[in-house]
Amino acid sequence: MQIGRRFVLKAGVALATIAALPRTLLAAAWPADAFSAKTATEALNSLLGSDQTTPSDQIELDVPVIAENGAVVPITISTTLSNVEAISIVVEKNPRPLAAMFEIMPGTLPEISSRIKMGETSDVMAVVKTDSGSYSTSKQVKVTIGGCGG
Amino acid sequence: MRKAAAVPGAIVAALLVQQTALAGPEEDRLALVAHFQSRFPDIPFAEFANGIYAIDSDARSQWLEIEEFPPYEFAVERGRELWQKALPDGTMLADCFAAQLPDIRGQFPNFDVASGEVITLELAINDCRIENNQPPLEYDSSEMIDLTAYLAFEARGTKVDVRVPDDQPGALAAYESGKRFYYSKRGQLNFACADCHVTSAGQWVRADRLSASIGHTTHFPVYRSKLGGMISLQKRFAGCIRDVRAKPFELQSTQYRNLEYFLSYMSNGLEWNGPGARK
Amino acid sequence: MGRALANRRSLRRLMLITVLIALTGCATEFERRFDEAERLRSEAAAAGSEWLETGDLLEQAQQAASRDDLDAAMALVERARFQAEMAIKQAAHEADNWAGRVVK
Amino acid sequence: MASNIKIKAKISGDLVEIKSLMIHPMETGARKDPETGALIPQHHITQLTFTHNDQVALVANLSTAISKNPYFSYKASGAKAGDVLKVSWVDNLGGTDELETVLK
Repeated sequence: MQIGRRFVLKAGVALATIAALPRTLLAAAWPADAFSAKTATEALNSLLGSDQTTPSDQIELDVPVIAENGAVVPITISTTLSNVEAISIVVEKNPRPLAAMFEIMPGTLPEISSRIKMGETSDVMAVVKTDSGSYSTSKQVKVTIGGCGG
Repeated sequence: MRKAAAVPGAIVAALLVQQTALAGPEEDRLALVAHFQSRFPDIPFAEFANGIYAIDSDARSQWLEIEEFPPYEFAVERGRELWQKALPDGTMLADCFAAQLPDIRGQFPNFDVASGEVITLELAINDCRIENNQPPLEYDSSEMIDLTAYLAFEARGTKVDVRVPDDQPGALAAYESGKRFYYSKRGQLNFACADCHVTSAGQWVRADRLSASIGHTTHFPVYRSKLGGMISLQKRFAGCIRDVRAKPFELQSTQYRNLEYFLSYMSNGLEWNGPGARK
Repeated sequence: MGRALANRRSLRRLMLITVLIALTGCATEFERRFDEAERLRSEAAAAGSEWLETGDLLEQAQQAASRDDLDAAMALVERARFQAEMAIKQAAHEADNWAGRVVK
Repeated sequence: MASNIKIKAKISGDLVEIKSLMIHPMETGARKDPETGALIPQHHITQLTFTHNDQVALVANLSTAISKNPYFSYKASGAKAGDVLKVSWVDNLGGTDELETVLK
């Protein structure tokens, strides 16, 4: 990192470009096409080049059976698959199914938690991309319209 | 009670009426605790401070996930900064309170003999500001919520111990007024607070399960996931009253303060565990 | 006391309305009914028993009247009056019955 | 002012568990302002980056389907006290925030 930066400074050109896009040095750009896809198929095609993923029981997807509140649904994904490059969350019935894509760097364990929004009852798919292919598992989460508390 | 069982019905009824009239706050509280313990025999008393999460395990696990890193922590931090900042004349808010930091939350609500009114934590904070020539805070302003969130956090682990002094008829009257409010049906839907949270606690209303009365006041203010923000106890009162399609009262109205007084007394013996996170 | 005062106030309003009728010859039946409903609403409010929508209904009635949609205005006033009456009855009923619900 | 990002890190052995919470509205763009009825523009974090001692550990690419005031947790190996952990994000409107902390 340090050497790279010094090199750029020495080069003295394209400094503005690099400064404006610092994250391109660190990770891939935000995948706008995949995030704007309206179906899970489109999103996966855009993200992985194929909507075909191998179902895997080596992925653990922890989501509630009935969401207390569709605006805050706790989710944890972990996997024993090796050489994981990315973990994605796809909520099939959301207007834009791709919720998040986590790029797992070397040294980071393939185990992430977050809180997501769900518009309605839907399958939630955890997609794990490794150096040998794409794997997935799904669970349904029921989203109900609240009474008084909701 | 057992003796009464042998007595003819009319006399029993008369005795019961008399008992109602005579029952003091502590009798009320013990009866309510007994009611919930017989309804939920597997739930330890202390757990009622967690509301519906004491009753529903699927909801509880989601709540625990939120509690891993609850959004109210930002409110607590802002509240701490506000608390530690002197008012323009140099007064600290702490100077207005007789108790140590962890005990401030638990001093309220109380009955103030001089004014003849129930004083809540929000009122006390504003009284302090007014005494020091500062404008009072709006009751649902973020500053007020943050301050109460901080004091609630500092009070965690102390026990609710609301007093209705025997020698203060005004205190008992305020308590009774809150109790009457709690048990009176209101609104187009004709529900009393107690219809849901005493009689039907644990049952479903559409997609929600109803929580029990005891423990209702221990954890405010709360972060409501639905709102993506914090709300006060009295704002929650207003929400419930709106839900039964009655017109809500003003925050910190006499009605709400008396209700808070009664309902907080019902939580005596439970731990203060605010601020909380709710759906 | 309060009620006597309110009665006197509405009597005065009634006299005013009578004068208005005499002057304009207009239908102020709406105003009379509106005032009656408003009186009942504030009675319910004083009993701590006002329903959620009653005030809104009266406001909507006034708006309808200002658009000269008298049928709609009358219907709205009627709903508000009904709600206010029910709320007053509810408060009276609860005064006698709340204590019976207290857990013993 | 209090920071708008919070981090909690717990080291156990060689592993560190990092939890992070941040204030952000994560507006979907489909929600209406309750008062004006106007659509509230989309406003969400697009990319969130965690680095350990300047090495990128995790990059989260996000949509509006992440809850308001986002929360993330993950685990990493090879961590020790004194390591510098940095969280930073950029959103679709050009907003940014970051927080640096030293593992204890």
